Amino acid sequence: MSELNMLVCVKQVPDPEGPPSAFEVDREARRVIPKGIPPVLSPFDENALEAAIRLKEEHGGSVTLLSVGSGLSRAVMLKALASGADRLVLLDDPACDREKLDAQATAAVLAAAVRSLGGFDLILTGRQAADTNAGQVGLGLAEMLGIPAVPFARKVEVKGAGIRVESVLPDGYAVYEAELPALVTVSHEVGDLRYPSLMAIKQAKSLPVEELTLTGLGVDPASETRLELVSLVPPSRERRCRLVEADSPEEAGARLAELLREEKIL
Amino acid sequence: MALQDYLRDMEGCSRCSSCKWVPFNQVKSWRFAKNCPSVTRHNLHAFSGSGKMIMGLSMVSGRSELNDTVTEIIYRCQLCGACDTACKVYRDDIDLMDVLLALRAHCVEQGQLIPEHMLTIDALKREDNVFGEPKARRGDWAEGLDVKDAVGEKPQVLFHAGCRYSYDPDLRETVRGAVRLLRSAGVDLGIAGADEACCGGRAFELGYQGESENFADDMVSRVKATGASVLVTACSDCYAAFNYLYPRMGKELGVELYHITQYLEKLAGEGRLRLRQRVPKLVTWHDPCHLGRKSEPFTGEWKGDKLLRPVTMKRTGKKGVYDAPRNVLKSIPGIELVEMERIKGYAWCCGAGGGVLEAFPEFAAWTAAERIEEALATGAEALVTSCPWCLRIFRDAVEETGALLEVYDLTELALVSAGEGVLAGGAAR
Amino acid sequence: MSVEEARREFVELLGEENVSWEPAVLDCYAWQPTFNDDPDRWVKRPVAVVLPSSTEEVQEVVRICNRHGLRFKSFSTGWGAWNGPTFDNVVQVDLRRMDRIVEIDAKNMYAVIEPYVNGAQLQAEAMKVGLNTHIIGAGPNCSPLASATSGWGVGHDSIYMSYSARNLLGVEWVLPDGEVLRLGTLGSSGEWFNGDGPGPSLRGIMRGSCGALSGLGIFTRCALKLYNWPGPPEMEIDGIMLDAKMEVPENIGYYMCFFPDRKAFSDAMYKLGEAEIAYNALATSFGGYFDILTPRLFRKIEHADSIRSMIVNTFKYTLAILFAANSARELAYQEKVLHAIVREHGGFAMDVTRIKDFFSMLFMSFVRATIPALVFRMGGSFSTALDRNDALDSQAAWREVVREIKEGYIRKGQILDDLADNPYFVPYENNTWCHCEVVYQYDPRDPKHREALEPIFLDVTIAAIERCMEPLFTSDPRVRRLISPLAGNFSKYQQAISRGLDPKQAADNTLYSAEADFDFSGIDPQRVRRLQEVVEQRRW
Amino acid sequence: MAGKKGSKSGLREALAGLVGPDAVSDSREELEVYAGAGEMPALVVRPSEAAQVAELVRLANREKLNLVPVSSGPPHIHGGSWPLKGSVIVDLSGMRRILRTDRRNKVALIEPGVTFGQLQEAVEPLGLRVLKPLMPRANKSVIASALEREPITIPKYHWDMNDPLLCTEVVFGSGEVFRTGSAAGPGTLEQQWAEGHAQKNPLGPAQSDLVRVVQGAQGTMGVVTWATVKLEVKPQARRIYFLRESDLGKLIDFSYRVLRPKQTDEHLILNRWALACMLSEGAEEAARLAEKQAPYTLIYTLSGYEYFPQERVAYLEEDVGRAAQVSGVVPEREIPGVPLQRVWEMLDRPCSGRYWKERVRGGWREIFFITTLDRVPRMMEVMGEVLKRHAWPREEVGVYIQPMQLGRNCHLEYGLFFDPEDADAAAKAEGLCREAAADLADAGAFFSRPYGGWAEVAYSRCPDTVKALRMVKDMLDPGGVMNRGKLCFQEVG
Repeated sequence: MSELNMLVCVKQVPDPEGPPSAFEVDREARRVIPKGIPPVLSPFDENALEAAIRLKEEHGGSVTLLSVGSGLSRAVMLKALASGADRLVLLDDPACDREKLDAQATAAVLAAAVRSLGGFDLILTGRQAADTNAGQVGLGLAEMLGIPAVPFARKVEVKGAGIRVESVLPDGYAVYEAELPALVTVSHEVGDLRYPSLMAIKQAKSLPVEELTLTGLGVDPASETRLELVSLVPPSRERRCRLVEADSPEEAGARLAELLREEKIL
Repeated sequence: MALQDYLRDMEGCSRCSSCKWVPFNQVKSWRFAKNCPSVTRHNLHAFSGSGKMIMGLSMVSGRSELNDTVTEIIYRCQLCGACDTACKVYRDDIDLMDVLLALRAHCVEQGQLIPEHMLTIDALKREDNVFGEPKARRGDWAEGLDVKDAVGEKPQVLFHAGCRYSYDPDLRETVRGAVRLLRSAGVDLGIAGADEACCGGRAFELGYQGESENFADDMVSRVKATGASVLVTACSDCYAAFNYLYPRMGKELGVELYHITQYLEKLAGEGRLRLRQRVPKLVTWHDPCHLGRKSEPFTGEWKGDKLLRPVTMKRTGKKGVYDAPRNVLKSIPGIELVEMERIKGYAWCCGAGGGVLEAFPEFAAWTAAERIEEALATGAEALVTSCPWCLRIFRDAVEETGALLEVYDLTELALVSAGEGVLAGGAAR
Repeated sequence: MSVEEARREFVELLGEENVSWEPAVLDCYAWQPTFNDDPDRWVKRPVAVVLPSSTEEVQEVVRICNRHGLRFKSFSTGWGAWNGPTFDNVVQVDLRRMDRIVEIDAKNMYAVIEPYVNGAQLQAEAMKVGLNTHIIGAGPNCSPLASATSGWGVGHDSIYMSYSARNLLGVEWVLPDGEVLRLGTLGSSGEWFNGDGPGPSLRGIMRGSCGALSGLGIFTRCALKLYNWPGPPEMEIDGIMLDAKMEVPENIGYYMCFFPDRKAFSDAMYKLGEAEIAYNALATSFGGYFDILTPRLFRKIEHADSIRSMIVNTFKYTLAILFAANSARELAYQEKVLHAIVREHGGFAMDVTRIKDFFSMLFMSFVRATIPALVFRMGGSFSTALDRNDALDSQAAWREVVREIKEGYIRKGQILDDLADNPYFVPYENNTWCHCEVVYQYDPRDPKHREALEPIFLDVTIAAIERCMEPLFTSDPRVRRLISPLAGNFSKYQQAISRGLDPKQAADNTLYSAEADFDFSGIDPQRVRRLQEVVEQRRW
Repeated sequence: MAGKKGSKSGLREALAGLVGPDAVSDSREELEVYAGAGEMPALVVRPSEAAQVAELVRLANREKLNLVPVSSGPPHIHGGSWPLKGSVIVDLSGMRRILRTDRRNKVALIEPGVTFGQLQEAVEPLGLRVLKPLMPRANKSVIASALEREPITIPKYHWDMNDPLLCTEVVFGSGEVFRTGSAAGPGTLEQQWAEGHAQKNPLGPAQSDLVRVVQGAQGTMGVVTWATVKLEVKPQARRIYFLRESDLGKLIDFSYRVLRPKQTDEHLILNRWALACMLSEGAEEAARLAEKQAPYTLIYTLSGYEYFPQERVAYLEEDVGRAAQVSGVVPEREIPGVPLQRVWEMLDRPCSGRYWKERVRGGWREIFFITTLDRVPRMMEVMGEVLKRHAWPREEVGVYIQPMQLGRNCHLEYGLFFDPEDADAAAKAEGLCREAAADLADAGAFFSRPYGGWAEVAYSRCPDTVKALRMVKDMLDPGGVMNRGKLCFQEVG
């Protein structure tokens, strides 16, 4: 098969590994404000990028990174680019703030971007974004583009003129094959994104970066939005502590099990 | 606190430029009067403590934007804190150091990231150390030492080596010597080995304060798990993290904390450490920033008008660890201590801190070379310090510049004096 | 005008790292909140900042500005609003890289310095050879070259070391057209030891009681008189300011004297001057010390009239006097004279050297003038009412005048309560004449305080004219327009000098030759009338 | 304006209209006194008040006159006031009022004609003393001396080059009246006094010090109509000391040691010939006296003021004695062959009768400039070579070294005395001095007061200064009416 022209859609999110205290909720503005943590690529998107790079290594081709958002970090994107992608396409617009854009609107903007860029054989996305965990954008995008989609990939391979994908199920996996162009949403089982070298990051500055605009794409995210955020509150956490008293560890264990059953935790 | 929360501090700057100089009482010469590596090297006002605050003010006021140039200026700074000490001679209502930290957190939150620092953070997340070396090999340095496994053997004293001592092969003998020294004084000592992790201080200074908190939480639980009642660290960076940053983040280690110089002073005072062998040397002492002004204990956060803040809650740099290492040095027979001009709360930085070594190594080396010159100006044969980061960069600088100066860790000299070692030529490697 | 072209040429001349036009970097030169009575506190943002390292580079920078229709504004250490640009097309020339002490001629008692040497550095080096440098009251962070050539120049060592303008010998001066003018012996033989002549002294157009504040070019090197220092060559001090600990050096005497009333104070001051005994002398009120030493306490006793009155009136006339004697004999003589004079005038003298901690704290604060900057502590900023100096009696009166003005603003909560009586009162040259400025402190972050700055300034200006004084901030175009007609139309001459030396008007010279009107809107019409009245009365 | 434009009689009338007919003269006899070695002036006018001076300058602008201000009585020595042909001499020596003395602030406000003797007489009863140059002639104007930056004999009171001159009123060549220093205004002098001012501050007004460009200008910028001068307290105890030495280096070393801590009052060095001439009535007596003197004598005094004067002198004597010891010199209390009283007079009084330089042989040439004490030996060498070349007896050259600016530099003066009837000697002195000036300047001598031919020597070395000076001249004397042809203003006017 000829070289694959791949597109990986990546989302910039506040580092999900930050401590709970790093996520401050502004109820009034209905926003989560990250404190003291950097933006990162949503981890599943990193997996998608890793999958794409591996395919490129095996079969040649190119990897384009596409990110839509507001206040996108060049550093984060360059690092992603440096991992082994070939070019970067950004749509950075306040209207695309991740707090404003719902899945539908995101997919619509991405679809417009993909149409505008044109010519991709394979589109990869993360299975879901680390901030919303909705998992809708990839499939929505495929729908809008009218191409087949395979979710939850744990392995993506080229097979003949198409692809073969192992898709994670709760108790195993299913194998799908699809013709190209197609879209795959990638799961973490694919493996972590490799670490670029410092040299690669610095050199990535010389790789092509394109900027798209909403007007250029002729898409209005506001009119595509279907979701209304009514309120945003941090989950209330309540801790009640009960000491299990017993004479021996064995007895305490047994008592604890009973209690857990009583509370319907087990 | 976010950058805009420091608005009053930033707009409180009168631009007097005291932040660029050693506190004026202590200016002793033309040559060594400046205190800030950043503005001394780069000259534009923006590089000074004041300049960085004004840039912050400018951005918060919507007059300018954070971009790569501004980010680089913010990070071309060791966060050594000398500006903060100098500023506080005159001001009660500006916490310059906090503004510098907030600026970095702001950069990180805005995704204005320095690539080298991103890698450091990746390394930390992946391997629990700033170098990205394998976690499993963290304890290798202690191989064959007579020391307890802190995990399970319940030592009284937990020895925390820190990332640099754990992985820097050139410093391996130094840290092993420190342990031998403590053991020779009969200290019931344990190390966590592969279970030790980074203190997270570096992440904090790079602006990744959230990531840093994860490490603090982790450290607290690990220390508790060992059951040790005393924590001794040979690393000044870690000491400052434990003594200042952790309380600032609301984390309690729940142990008695010592920097090794303090612990040696205590042991010597109790007669457990006997420094009897003569070490005939004219030496000068370099106060590591993190052992000195930056380790000053956290005394609570003052809410409201800082002009009314009690002096006891103002960080002035005076309460760092300055006397302990000097006392130990002086107790070594044969050692003669000559002071450099910039010492204690107004000491010139070694150059390695604040992520400069990682991102701007040539600037770090220049800063170290400045200090070497200052040390040479005292006529001393040796520069002594007690921080692996300082030690490393000074040894590199001496090698680079060919300066005739030996560089020692305090424990190296103490070890010799305790009759447990010998000095191996120039730099005791 | 081509800013782009000029920037390119600057980079070519100085290298990338010594030129910037990054907005946030430029803002570091536009933030000039001190001595800035514009409530905005920002001054104009320069179009570029450049860092020359030599006289030749300074010349070239100036020539580039001339070629491209830009103006230049230089500064040395850069503290105070007068260092910032006043036009839209200004290149800020930061002289930081010119930081060398070129020479100390210990025999002939002068030092040749570049702009970015500060007072503390020069003093430290001078003391090593038994000499000292005059340090202005603003503190040792300031550039001695700047105060001698371009600014003002009073300090509490002025009784022994004069006023900055009078300490100049040879001067190297890059004129606004890029040519170099070397004053005195420097121009004739390359030596630094004299600054006047041949014939008429060009120091006369270089500066007056105030300098041109970069409005007439850039001073790149100058020779400054140094003075005798009989104290130790290096000071052994532990601590950085209020925590300082030190032994009393040999032949040093330090006294705090208290006088019962203004007459006793003034009479005694005249006598002390004539006795030629002092090394440092600063008269102020006790409140003046304690508001900076214990600002929190002061915030607490605000408006507590009884305590206020006690502090104000008990120790109103305080003189700190320092002796640095050349021998024990001399010190004994100086102390004897001091006691005699103080006693004769009904005062008492406290020997500070005997209160060791207090001495430790104050000694370098005095000798190096590190203490005045503590004036920031109360609220973050201060300003000062100063006038052209003359006989001590006139200055003693000025103190009272400004105290009155301040009281009104303190009552309204528009400046901080420092007990109103806060003079920086120092004699020059063995009290041959005198300086008294009255400090007022405020919090620049408080809009109410900021709003009061202009009215106070106007009040002080009116008061100065009333007392036949030239307000020293004649660098302010508004004051210049008011005062010039009352003082020989000096503005006309300054403008002529500016035109003569600066044909293309490339220097940012607002503070030297521009004139402007006060904005009287919002000012009590009675005060405006009063101003017009005193202006009429004070013509000759 | 009365009188015909351009004609001398018309001019005379016009001037008489300003100052009164008695105050204008064109008598040749009178004019010759002013001519000096210059050309014959056309007229002399003697204003009696400041306002007349201003009018006079304005008239000069209209009539394109050349005004040459003169304040001291004759002889006019240095050439600063030697006129070009046809000049109008403005003789201010008649304006000799002491307008105010102020004991408390130690200052006197005086007119230009006031002489040192006159001022001394006025202030001594107040307990003050006048800062003066060494042995000025009796009719020397205090203001003229200060305007010419003549060095005073007490270096510790010479803080800056313009001392002891403080504030002035000056009529610029433009005819505009200006006041400098704290006299500038706001307020009249009377109003200023009422507010406690005393015109003590020499700086300003504002951002220039125009008094400094009037000083040293030899009358080319304007005419000073009154000025304040700084006075000092008259000591209650005084002692004089002499260091008699052949090694000038030791005296220089001693000078540095005691000038730095401001220990001495009067402080100067004379060679034996200068000392002898100053203390003698003529060359023969001088020759006799000189034989008894050491090659160099440093004269210094120690003083005590109001409080414990004797104790001040006593401790200083010990401290200065220590310095002398270190320098290897021995203070003595007298010099041979001269009663102390005469030395005191030399220090304290202007010359009574004839000017001392005139007394020696009648004629003299001098050469003086500024250098530093440590450069003096080098200057002596240079001068020695010139003397040798011209075969002028070395021992008959007076040397006067006067530290200035608290010891930071010094006035170095050589005096050559000759019989004015002896044309050869006069010509020789003339040539020698011209050559010496050039050689000394090459060696770094600074001719800060460039009279006559020294102007060329001084200004050829500093073209940038010349350019700026001309700019200043154009500003203050746009019509070029003030003392044409002096300094570097040859082309002007």
